[in-house]
Parts: sequence; structure tokens; C-alpha cells
Amino acid sequence: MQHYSGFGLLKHSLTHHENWQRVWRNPTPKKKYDVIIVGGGGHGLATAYYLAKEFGVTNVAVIEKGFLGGGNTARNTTIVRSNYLWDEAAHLYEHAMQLWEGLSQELNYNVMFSQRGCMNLGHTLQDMRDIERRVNANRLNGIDGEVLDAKQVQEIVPVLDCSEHARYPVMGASWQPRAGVARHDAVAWGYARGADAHGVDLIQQTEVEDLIVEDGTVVGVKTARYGEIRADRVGCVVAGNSSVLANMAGFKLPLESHPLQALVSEPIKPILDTVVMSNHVHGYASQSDKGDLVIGAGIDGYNGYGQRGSFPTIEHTIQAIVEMFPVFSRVRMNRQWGGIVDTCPDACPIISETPVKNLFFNCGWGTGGFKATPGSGHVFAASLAKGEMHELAKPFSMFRFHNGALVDEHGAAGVAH
Amino acid sequence: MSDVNNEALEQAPIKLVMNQLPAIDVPFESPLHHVELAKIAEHGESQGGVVFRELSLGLLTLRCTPNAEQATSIEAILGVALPSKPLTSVSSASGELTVMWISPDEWLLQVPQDKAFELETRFFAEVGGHYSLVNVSGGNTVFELSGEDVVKVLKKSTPIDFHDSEFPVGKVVSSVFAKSGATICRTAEQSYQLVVRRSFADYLWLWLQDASKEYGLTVTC
Amino acid sequence: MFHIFCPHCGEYREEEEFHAKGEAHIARPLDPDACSDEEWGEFLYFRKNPRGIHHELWVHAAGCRKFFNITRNTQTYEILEVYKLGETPSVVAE
Amino acid sequence: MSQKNRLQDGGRIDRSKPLTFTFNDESYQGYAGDTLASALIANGVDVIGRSFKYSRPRGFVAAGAEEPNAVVQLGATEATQIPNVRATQQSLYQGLVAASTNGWPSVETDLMGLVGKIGGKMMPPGFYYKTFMFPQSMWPTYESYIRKAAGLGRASKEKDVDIYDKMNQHTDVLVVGAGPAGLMAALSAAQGGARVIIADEQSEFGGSLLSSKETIDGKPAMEWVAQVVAELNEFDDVLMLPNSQVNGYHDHNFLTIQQHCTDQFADRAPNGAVAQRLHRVRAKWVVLATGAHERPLVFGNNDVPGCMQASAVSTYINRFGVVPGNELVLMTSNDGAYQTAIDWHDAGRHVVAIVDARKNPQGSLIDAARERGISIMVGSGLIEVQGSKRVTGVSVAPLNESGDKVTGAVAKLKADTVASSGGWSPVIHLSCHTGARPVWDDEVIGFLPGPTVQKQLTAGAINGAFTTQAALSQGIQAAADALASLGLEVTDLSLPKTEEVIQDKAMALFHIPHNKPTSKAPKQFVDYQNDVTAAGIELACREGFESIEHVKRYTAMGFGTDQGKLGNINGMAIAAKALQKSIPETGTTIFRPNYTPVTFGAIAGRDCGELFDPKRFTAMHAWHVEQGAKFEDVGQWKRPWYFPKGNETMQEALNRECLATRESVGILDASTLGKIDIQGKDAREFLGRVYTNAWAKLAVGKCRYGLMCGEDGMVFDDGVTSCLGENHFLMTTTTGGAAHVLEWLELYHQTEWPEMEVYFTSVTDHWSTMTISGPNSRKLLEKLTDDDVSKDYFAYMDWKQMTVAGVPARVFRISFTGELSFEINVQANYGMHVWKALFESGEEFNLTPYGTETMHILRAEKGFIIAGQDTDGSVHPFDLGMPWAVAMKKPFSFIGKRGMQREDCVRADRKQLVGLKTVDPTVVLPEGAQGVFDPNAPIPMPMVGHVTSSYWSACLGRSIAMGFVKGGHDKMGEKVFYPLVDGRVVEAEICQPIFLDPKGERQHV
Repeated sequence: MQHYSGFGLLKHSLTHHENWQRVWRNPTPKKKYDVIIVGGGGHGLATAYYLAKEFGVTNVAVIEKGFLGGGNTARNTTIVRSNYLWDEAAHLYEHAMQLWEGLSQELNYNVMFSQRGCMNLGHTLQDMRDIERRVNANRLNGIDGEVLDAKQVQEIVPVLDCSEHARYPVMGASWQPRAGVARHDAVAWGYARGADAHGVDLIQQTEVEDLIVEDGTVVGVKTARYGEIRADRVGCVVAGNSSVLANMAGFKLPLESHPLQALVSEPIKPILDTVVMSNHVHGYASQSDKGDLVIGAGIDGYNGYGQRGSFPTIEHTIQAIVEMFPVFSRVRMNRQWGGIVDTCPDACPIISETPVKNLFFNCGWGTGGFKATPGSGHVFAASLAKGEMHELAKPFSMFRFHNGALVDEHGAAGVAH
Repeated sequence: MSDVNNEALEQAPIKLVMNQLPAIDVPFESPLHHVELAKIAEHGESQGGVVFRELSLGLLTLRCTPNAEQATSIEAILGVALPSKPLTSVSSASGELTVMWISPDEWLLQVPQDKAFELETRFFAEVGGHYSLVNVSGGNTVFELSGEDVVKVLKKSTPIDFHDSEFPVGKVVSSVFAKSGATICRTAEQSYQLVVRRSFADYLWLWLQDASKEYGLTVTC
Repeated sequence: MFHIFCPHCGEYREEEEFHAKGEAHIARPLDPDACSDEEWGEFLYFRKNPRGIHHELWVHAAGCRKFFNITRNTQTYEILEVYKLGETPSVVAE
Repeated sequence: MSQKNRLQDGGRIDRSKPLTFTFNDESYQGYAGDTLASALIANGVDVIGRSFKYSRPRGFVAAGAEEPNAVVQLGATEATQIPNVRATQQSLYQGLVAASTNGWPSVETDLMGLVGKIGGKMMPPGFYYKTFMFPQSMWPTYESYIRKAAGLGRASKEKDVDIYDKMNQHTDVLVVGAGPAGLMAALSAAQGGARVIIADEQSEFGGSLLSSKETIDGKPAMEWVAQVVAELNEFDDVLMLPNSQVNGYHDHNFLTIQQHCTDQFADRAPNGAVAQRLHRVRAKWVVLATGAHERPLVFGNNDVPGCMQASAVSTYINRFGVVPGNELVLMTSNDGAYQTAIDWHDAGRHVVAIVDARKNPQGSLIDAARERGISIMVGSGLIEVQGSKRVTGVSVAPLNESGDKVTGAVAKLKADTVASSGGWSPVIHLSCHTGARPVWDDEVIGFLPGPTVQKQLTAGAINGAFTTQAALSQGIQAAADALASLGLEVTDLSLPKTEEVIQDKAMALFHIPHNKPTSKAPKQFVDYQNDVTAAGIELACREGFESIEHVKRYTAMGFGTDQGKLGNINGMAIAAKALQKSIPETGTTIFRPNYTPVTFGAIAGRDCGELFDPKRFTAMHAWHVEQGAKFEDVGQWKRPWYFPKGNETMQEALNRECLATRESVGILDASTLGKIDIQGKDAREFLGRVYTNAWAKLAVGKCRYGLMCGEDGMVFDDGVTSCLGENHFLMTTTTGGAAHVLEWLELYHQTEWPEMEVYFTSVTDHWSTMTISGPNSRKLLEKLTDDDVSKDYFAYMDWKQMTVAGVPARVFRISFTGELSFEINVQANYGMHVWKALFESGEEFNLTPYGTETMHILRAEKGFIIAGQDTDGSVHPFDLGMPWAVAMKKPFSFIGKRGMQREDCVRADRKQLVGLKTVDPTVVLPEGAQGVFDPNAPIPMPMVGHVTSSYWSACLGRSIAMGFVKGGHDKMGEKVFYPLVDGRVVEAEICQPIFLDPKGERQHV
């Protein structure tokens, strides 16, 4: 793998950048792999990367129906945090957080992980109780967190309306300083480049049309472009389309796929230096390095695979943003879009064995998958490598929906992000 | 002990029908009482494109899937048949009573305040079978909106189509209204009634003032 | 934003008046006590969630407050039919 | 101020109405009818901004929505600042103030430009992914520099002063675009009897005709436009919206239109008028007549000010009477652009040359150019421009047949303006918003709208029909199609006639080759705003970014505020060539809303500030306000939180309120509790199914508490339900849960048990509810009623009808405080009267109003739960220690029964609700504190449950708390520790969650 650095840029500028290597190959798939990962988004690529790098499984293919990182990886609002309530979720997201903290160096690819802090506002007494509860839990789990009062909130975010005249005045916030944002495309590309360098075949523009199941065991996938490709184990990491794949294998998942919309303003000069989220007023915002205000809110209530939602959701989101930040009223919305999020009843993911042997699913991340990318990839890779679920993944079995051992993170997941 | 209970049970009514109006003269406060509409009517704008009035009526929610017998007895009480066609309303000849279709098994009855109990009593006495009639006079209020710009204000507030071809006089719809809800009935060429919930009345009053600003708002009593 | 024909009101209304309530025809087991944990879990949480034709339950929340069913394509968002509770859909997935 | 580029006459500006405006602190003059762009060009302003990455000077390229460079900061005052306004779309008004957004110290002399020149070579696409990684700790520093350099304009520092409005519209036909196709479609549809809305982004209707010299039916085209507009005006059912961008096309033909009402002519809306109105349109049919954008060609230094779209040059000349220079070179691949050279020539300025990439073009416009003596260089390409802040000359070289190679010597020409045209791209943006993929057309050399499920029709240039004649005819056809589908009559409309123009075939040329390879040639810009060059796109492809989406994301092409209107097709063509694929194989990116940026304020509408969310009030609200209550937001309700007196602190007020209640009598406005009237012979059975406890034997006149669970067995609401009649009940719910519970009941009734005879009616708002509580509450009530309220007649958990203060009331003897309590319900119109009457009679008992906080303390002293505070959706009744509220033996398997028996729900070590007494009674545990059994365990410390409710109890003189503890029900008397944020560890003893009057004697008196 070609090493990236400022010096390299200087060197290549002398040759007019004509000699940069390809970031990844464009291979024709082999007939058989040890592991096939269906889905070339951030989670799938991270899984492939760690499989090859950490667990020595290099005979791996990632099969992607479109382009790498083209699903929710390309459509999310890039927030990274680990301040989840329940131990199981907190440990998983914190595992991810720790990987984030060295990711650019690990991948030799600047994913622009910017630990600018994330604030979850409280507007009611119950909000503040929940914030206290979550921050206390975070600290005892070794995750950084503070409870701020309204004055402290105002100091960190001067443009936020913290006045008592607001419809729902800000009473305080939880604050995770290590949280932040990252450059979403770079995460996918960095993992893809790293996986490729370790020998993983990245097969793009290839849709999996069926999972080949023989005697209750998955043995490969069927694609339109290359026919059958065999594998000892198959991991599906296809977010919103998980139910479609599960259906191919003959089982149902406790998932609903919903449109989740996001939007950006036109780029403006730096004005918002941290991530601000409000479950109650129902919107959140951060500012990208390019200057766009990156804004999101909740999912649309209906099932949808259309990568678009309904306009009232956008209206409510903008109302929330203008309510929180009245000075943004004259800023303009540049673009809106939608992703397909696979939501679980307890707002936690599924990282799990399935009723089909050797078939594993990593899905159900709902609105919060991006922040987990490295951790999700890492524990899923460990599970695929051993054929047995990683400790951190065990609480997230799909079978918890049978015995009732749910990990209810609706409070911490709250407003979609 | 058991005797007492049995007796109580025998006497126990199927339903509670209760006159809720005070026998003596006590102050009546409509949901917009605190706004002092009378003062605004006196001192406010008189030529507004939108005219506002709060009406205090007796309101009852009737829920029923009337069989023939029920339909007959209800018609006998009301003087009009329940409108079975969705989104329609009927008024009695005197205009004292209006019945609005709300849902296939729900109607809103409008009568003068002091007629609500009488109506309830007659229903209880005369209508058999399964139905429910509930006095909701205190829980709602009625805004009358009229004037030449009234439709524009309505179009700002609710996604209903108010074009003459779609919304003739007498039509009634329930819909979202700003961030609350309302049952809207067109009572005349340029006049609409909004039945709104009491606790939202102040919000809707603020909303209507704001939305009417560009046309001028006249309050009448 | 969807334009939904309410089968009870008999006209098209805006999506803002309605709430989606998930997959239709999920009947409560008649004898819950006889259900295994797995069966109860399936009833509670597991859904078809198809990409394509979907039968779903909606409620005309701000209108007549009646629940009814919609057959909708979850990819194109076309509403193929609306039908009342207890009725059978005429459009079904192949 | 001289308008050196302004023509003496011509154009659609009003020279009798001069307007003064300010740009970069200098005062200028323009005319009514100008855009800011045309006025600046008239005044000879060349540099309007600096580019984002390389800080290169930039000038005007276009005259409309596709302009990438002329993006300015607008606003005369701080409160009216608008970032990133496109000068080409902003009408000029008196007093307009605008400024460039980048450039330091000024846009003319920008020191960042030096950085751009020197560092530019090190900034290929994606350079930031390849550097700034070492050391990691420096990234925040690098980032702050990147952030400062990025961004265009700035947000205001003050609150917006303008008003934005929204209006819902319904129409048969919405016509988007009021050019020849749109006007024709609108008129035809209106004449056929349809309801029509026609919207256009420009200040005047006419579209391409506004800057055209064509004739229609022998008259100047704009006369025809005026006539159509006049005719449309006659229809009641036609709404015409100029200055209105249709920005989003959503499902089921829902579209949004942003109408600029005053901000096209004033800095701030005068007299509180609406500044912008967002129309939310539901259309039975949509006719997209959105026209086309001209593609400039990509060549070396094509961003130097003075390089423009050919059509923009014509627009400035013909519509605004402004010639943007003196010496023009036109570079074209098609006939249409010759009109620009002709316009330039006819305006009295010199055309240096027309450079045409085609070998032997023939057509009427070419003849017209020749007739004027304009020199035409065929088979050639303009490969490079000279100049920095303004074009000074151009290099022209012969090209091969396919236009991808320079084949001969380079000639240099002097010029100050370059107009270029690579053909036209249909404006298909709206057609993509609901997911339709555009389709490439080799004839059109552009993408056309793809198949869609929307009720969408298209007419004119959007279909690649670039002549006015074709636009008119397609407009009629679209209207006819819509009318036929609507069942309306199609009237026979005569098709207006235009002059015939013979045009030669255009050449598919996007990127003019240089004699050096692209990587070494002067920068050839594709996306001006993001400084994306042809070399950058080729590099992205070389590096393996082969999907057009990858190319776009890696280079940032199309991510600017112009969203790639000008550059995307050129970029795709360059990528396709680099990947050795065709354009359709390479594919296109999908356009998303918005077509052009929309003000947040306009999307928010009136739902801001006070109207952001309804405030719900009880009938006694005015009294609470008068008494100086502090309010708590509970759902949308404003509930009194506590009633401070004088300078009392909150805790002092709570202590006073609690003690007064326990010692004498307090009063709570409980009107916000949800209330549902339930009637029918199956009402009782229904209650038994939705509540966890038994209802079969509740007698008339009695009340009972119930828990409501979901099918998962988890508690979601609770409340008291009273039996009003044998078939008649009144259910109460939590304040926040009222709407959900009513829908829950309806859901089960309608979907699962429709055979049950029961009806539900919300009466939440109908009843004012006031709870008097405390040992003197009976005495107080006695003063206001003649009815018997004695212990023997009116027992605990009874309700009675009586008259209170002259008003018929339902009084419930239920207690949430553990004291003797009466909940008085009267019709809300009389609530205030009864409330005041209670205070008049209550003076002798020191009747004390209390709010939600005292209510919480009083109930916690008794261990009563609050759904939502002591529950969180993951606890069942047994977790709460409330087995008495579950009747497992009821014949019907009630909702929640099966769920709460799942394997994980019957574990012994579940977190269970218990009472907590701090060992130090003066310490009040924070709500949300997390308990541990071993406070010395290492992090991560095993947590055993959190504190849900915690208060200082003035009555008990100590702190009390409730919370969850793992297996807590079997741990009475054991200790649990709470390590707090401030480092303290609070020790508490697990106890029964009842701190006062465990036998319940006080409420039974």
C-alpha cells in the first residue's frame, strides 16, 4: 500500500499527480472464499479490514451492489459518540470510540475524526433525570461525560438560544468531550483501501440475488453478474436491506426499514463548534469542515426503501433548528436526502448468529450506525473469524427478541442521528 | 352488608347522565375568557379581512352505529336524521341544532348550552341499544371565522382543499390545524366554524392572530 | 408526502393527518398463554419488512380516527389500494 | 458612478428608475429591472469573489440559478444578513448592500490567492485524506484552519426580523416554469377549465423569451408573453407566482414553492409584511417546463473573470442592456451560441472571433454571423485563456475531428470576454427528486427525465426540444394530456408561430483538449465553486474512484450551492472518457431537493418562537400566573411546578407546600390528567383486558387504580378508573399519556375486538380537576357543599355526584398523597369559579396551592410511582413491586400478561423498584445516580440500578428516594452505594418504598 503523507503530496505534485497508485483493485471474484461479506458500506468494509488484518482471514470478498460506501455510510450526519445508557451498548460503542481515536493513523487515511464534543440538551425535568442517569452510567463504565447546566451550555455554544423565553427552555445537557464527527466517505474509503491491501477482494456493482442454503447451512451467494460464489461463512451487513436478505435465507428479522432524512445548509463561516442534539425539541446540528450545517432529526413513521421521506419531517426538523438557533433563520437549506435505516424494537443493533448455520447478520443499527463503524466491524470480524460471537456482540443476538432480554436504548438513541 | 350492596346494584344506573350546568348564576369562563375578546371587539380593528368570534355552545359527542330502530328514535329526538354521508352536516329547521359527521360511528351535536342535558336525558330515555353520548361542552370551544380573506387563513393552517368545488357550504372535516387539530364546518359562503379543544384555544388564538395579520383581524362578540 | 384516500371519509387527505402503524394483519394470538417465548417474540417484533408490496396499518389520526389498511410499494411509495379492517387486499406480492 | 457597460437603450430595465446600491463598501447605480449581477456588470465589476480552495479571482459566469461564482453576502443591517445569495437571482433594489464572501484583505487583493498559487499544486482532490494525520494531536489545529478557509458567507448574529408564511395549495395542474412551454401549458389548461398554478423563479414571466429577439405570431415574443399573462389573469382558478422557485418535488405530486414576496425589493419586509411564502402544493398533474441550462466548455483558465456562458452574455445584452466587455471570443460546439456573437456585434461591440469546434457548420445563424463580417475559426478550440482578474487574451488551436486532440499550432487572440457553449442540459432536477433516474440522449447531448410514477408531464427544453416552436407545441400537448386525464374538455388551441431557424448538428464536446496533457495544462475548471478541475477528475479515476458517485464525492464536484448545475455533465463526460466508458455507462448522480437553496425561516414558517409548539392551559391557568407560579413543561401542558412566595427558594416553597398539605390542606390543579369516558355493555370486560388487574366486580360509585402494559408486559401508563354506571366508566391516564392511551384503546377495539360494545370519548379538556388534600380537606369541602361527605357515607375510593360552590360536580375520594383527599371535577367553563370559591372558603385552613414538585414529593413519601419517571418502558408490574395490581387468574389473557412471563422477565436478579434511605439523612441523592454494591470495584463498575425519584421530605425531616436495585426486593435492609460525579459516594439502605403512614390510615379518615 502506498503510504500517504504531506511529503508524498509534495513529491507527487512535482510529477503533476500522475503517479498515484490505485486505492484499491477492481478484481473479478474467485469461485470460493473463506468469508463473504455482503454489503460494502462502512461496517462491511471495516469487518473485512479487521478480518484480514487482525484475525488473519484474508481470503475474503466484500460484495457490494452499488459503489463502496454508497448506502447509509454516504448519507449519515457523521456523529460519533459513545454515551449510551446500558452497559451492553455502552461497551460496544466505547469499543468503537477507542478505535476511532487512532483510526486515521491505523488506516494511513485521514478520516478527519474531529473530537469536538457532543451535547445532548435537556429541556424538561425528566430530560435532566435521564441525562443524570446516563452520564452517571457512562462514568462508571469509563466513558467520559458531564452534566452541564444551562449557563455552561451557553458558554460552549454561544449561538444556542438558552433564554427562558424559549418554548422549551434549555435546562442543561449531557456533554461528551471525546465525541465528535468524522468524514463519512473517508471512513469507507480508508477501510476499503486497507482491506484491499491485505488481500480482500472488493467486488462492486454486484448485487446478491440469493443466498445459497444447503441443509440449513449457508454455502455461498448467487449474484447476477458473476453467478455463484461460494464461502464457508457469510456475513450480511446491508443495513436497510437486511430484511430482504433474511427473506432470501428464509427467516424474518425484528426490523423495520424506515426513511431517515438529513439535510445540509449552504456553507457558512464557522459558527457552531460542537455537535448539539435535542431529543425534546427534536433536531440536531453540527457544522462540517466545509461550513455546511449538517442537520437531522427523526425517522419517517412508515416503512420505506425509497431513500427519501416526507416533507413535514424536514419542516419539523428545521423548526427545531430555528427554535434552538434563531440566528440560523436566514441561512438556507442546500440539499436534503434520505437513507434506509433498519430499526430494531429496542434501538440497539443485531450482531448475531441466525437460524441458518454459518450465516451471520450485523444489522439493526437504525439511526446510529456510523458512530459504531470501527467497533461493529471489529467485533463482527472476530465473530466471523471464529464462527462464534464476540463477547461484546453476545447481548445483541437476534434471539433476545424471543426471551425478552432487550437493551432499550430509545432514550440514548433518541433523536435519530 | 351484602343486602345493601345488592340494593345499590339494583338501583345502579347503566349510564350516568348528569346536568353539569349550575342552577345558580356563577361566572362562566370560555376557553378564551382571559383574552377579553369583548375589549378587543370594542377597540380593535373593524375592517379586517378576517372576522373572529368565539361561540359558546353545548357540544355532545354521539358514538353509535345506528340500527333502524336507533335511527328512528334519534331522528325523533333531534328532528333531523343523522347525516350518514361522510363529511356532511345537517341543521334543524330552527337552526338550534347542528349535527356534524365526524366518523362512521361518531357525530358532533351542537345545541345551545342549556339544551345539552335535556338532549342527554332524552337519549337515555328513548334510545335503546349500544351508543354513547357524552357532553363535551367544556372541553371544546367554537371559533367562527369569516370575512373575505378567511380561506387564505385556513389555507395557512390546514392542508384541506377549500375550493368551492371541494368544500361546499355544510361540509365538515376534521384535520390538523397549525400544530393542533380542529373540526371545520363551512356554515356560509364566507363563514367557517372551527371546533377546537379547550386547552389549545389560547395557542390557536395566537396562531390565528399571527396568520391573519396581513389581512387584518376583526373580533366580534 | 403521501396523499392518502381515507376509506371512511371518502376522500384524499394529506399524510400529516395520518400515522403509520406498521405491518397490517398481525393478529394477536388467540391464546397467548399457549404461546412459547419464541412465538410471542415473533408476534411482538418480527416483521416481513418487504422491499416492494407492503400491507400496512394506518390510522386517520387527525380525521375520523379510524384504522384502515394500505397496500403500498415501499420502493416507489405508490399506494396501490386502501381497504378497511377485516377486508382482504386485492393487490398482493407475487 | 458610470455604468460603463450599459447600453443607451434596449433591455427590460427602467432607466427612469435609478437605484443606488453598495457592493464591497462602494456605492453603485443600477436600474429597476436589474439583477444585482447585471448592475455590477454594468458598472464594470469583474471580480465578484474568490474561489474556495485556490482563492482564484472569479467573475460572473451565468445569469440565473446555475451561477457558481457570484455568491454574495446580502444585508444592510446585522439582522437582515443573508449568506450566499446568488447575485444573478437577486433583483436590485434601492439601498441593497452586498459584499463578497471570500478574500482577505479584499476580494481584489487576496493574500490567500498566494497560498492558492503556491500550495495549489499540493491540493489535488482528496489531498486532505492523505495528510494532516501526524501527529493526531495536531488535527484540531489543522481543522480550525481548514474551517476558517471554508464556508462562504456568514450567518447573522441577530434574531431574524422577517416573517415567513406557508400556504397549502391544491391544483389540477402545476406548471413549473413560465417560458414559452410553461405559459402555453398554463393557458391551455386554464382554458380547458383546470385549476392552474404557474410558478417561475424569475421576477417576470417569459423564461428564455425575456432575453430573446424572436417573434411569435409576427410580434416580439414578449408581447405574446404579456398577452398570455393578461389572459391568465382573467381566470379565477389560476394562481401566477413569479419570483417563486419550485424547489422540491415530493411523492404523490406534492411540491414546494418558495415565493419571494418582499426580499426581491427590500432589505427587510416593509410593515411586517410576509417576506417569503412557502407554498405546499398538491397537484393532480405537474407540467415541468423548466427549460435548460447552457453548458460552458472546459478549457484552460476558464475561470478567469470574463469567461461566461454564451447565453448569459446574450441575456445581459438583451434583457438588461449590459454588454459585459468589449472584445468577444465565442467558443462553441453548436449553432445556437452564434446568436451571442450576433447580439454582441449588434450591440456595437467587437467580436474578435467565433471559434467552432466543428469542421463545417452550416445554418441560418452561422449565415447571419457571416453576414455581419464576424470571423469564424472552424475545427478549432479555445484551449486556454490569459489573464488573472480579467481575460486579456485567448489561445486557439485546431482540433481533430472528435475534438479530443490539438492538431496544430496555437494562435493567440486579444480579447476581454470569452463566451462559450457546449450545448444545453435540460433542467431535469425536479424530475429526479422522487427517485427517477435520468436517461441520456445522444441526440440532445444531455440527460432527459427518466420514467416516473408521479403524475408528471414535461414540455419544452427539458425534453431537449430547444426551439421556441417546439416548446409552444409541447406546452399545448402537456396541457391536453393533463386535461384528458382530469376528464376536462380539451379546447382547440391554435399553436402560435415562430420564425423557422435551420440549425446544424451540435458536436458532443465538453472538455477542450490542451496541447499539454490535462495534468500539466493550466487548470481547466469543471465545478467552479469547489475548484474541481478536469485534471482532478482524471486523477480520481486513475486512483480507482470509478463510480460517478465516488468521483463526485472524492472531488466534491456538485457539492456547491449551485449543486453542479453548470459543471456536473461536463464532469461526468470527463470521467467517462477517463474510464473509457460512455456517459450513460458512467451514469449520473441523482439530484435531490432543493433545486435552489431555501431559507430555513421559510421552511419553519410561523411555527417559531411562541408558536413553535402549542402551550396547553387549564381553565385555572390565569390564576396560577397571577400567583407567580413557576411552570413545568409536561407534554405540551404548562403545569404549575411550585408557587414561591416572596423570596422563597424552591426548596423553601416545597417545604411549605408539603407541610401545609400534610398539616391542613393543599390544592393541586390536576386538570391535565387524561380522561376518557367509556360506555357500553362490554366496557368492563374491555378494562379487564387493557389493565393488568381485575375489573369485573367494581361497583357503581367505586374507583380503582390500574396499570396498563404493552404486549411486552412493560408498564406504559397508569391511573384511576371509576365506575359511573353499570356500563359507564371514566378512565384517567397520565398527563403525557392521554392521547396514546386513547389511541391504544381504539386500536384494540377496532383491530382486535370490534365485536365488543364499547365506545371511548376523550373528556380530558371537559373537566376541570382540582384535588384538595390534607386532614382539613373534608372540612373545606363541607363548607362548599350541602351534600354528605362524611367518612361513613363517602368512603375512600368512592366517588359522588354533588354540588360544589353551586356547580354540579363529580367528586372522587382518591388520594395520590396518602392524605384524606377529594378530587373535584366540574365542567371546565366553571373551573375557575370553583377554584376561587375553594380559596375563599379555604383561607381559615391555610389552603395552599401546590404544583407538580410537591405532588411528586408527597406521593414519593407514600411510594406511589409516576409512570415515565419510575418506569422507562423496560419494567413490568412485578419489577415495580406491584403484584397486587396484576390479576394473573383473569379468564382473558390481558395485554401484558404473556409478555411479562418471558424468560428474561422472570429472572430473580432483575432490577426492582425499592425505597432508598441514605445513611446520612441530610443527603439527597441525585435522581439518576447509579448504584453499585461494591464502590471500590474498578471501572467499569458493575451497576445495579439507578435512582428514579429522590427528594427532601420536610414532613419526615430527611431525604427519601426510590430506585431500581438488582434483586432489590430480596435485599431489604442491605446497603447500596452511589458514586457521584463530584467524587462523593453516598451510602443508602434498601427499604420498602413507603416512608410515611405505611398502614394508610391518613387517607381513610
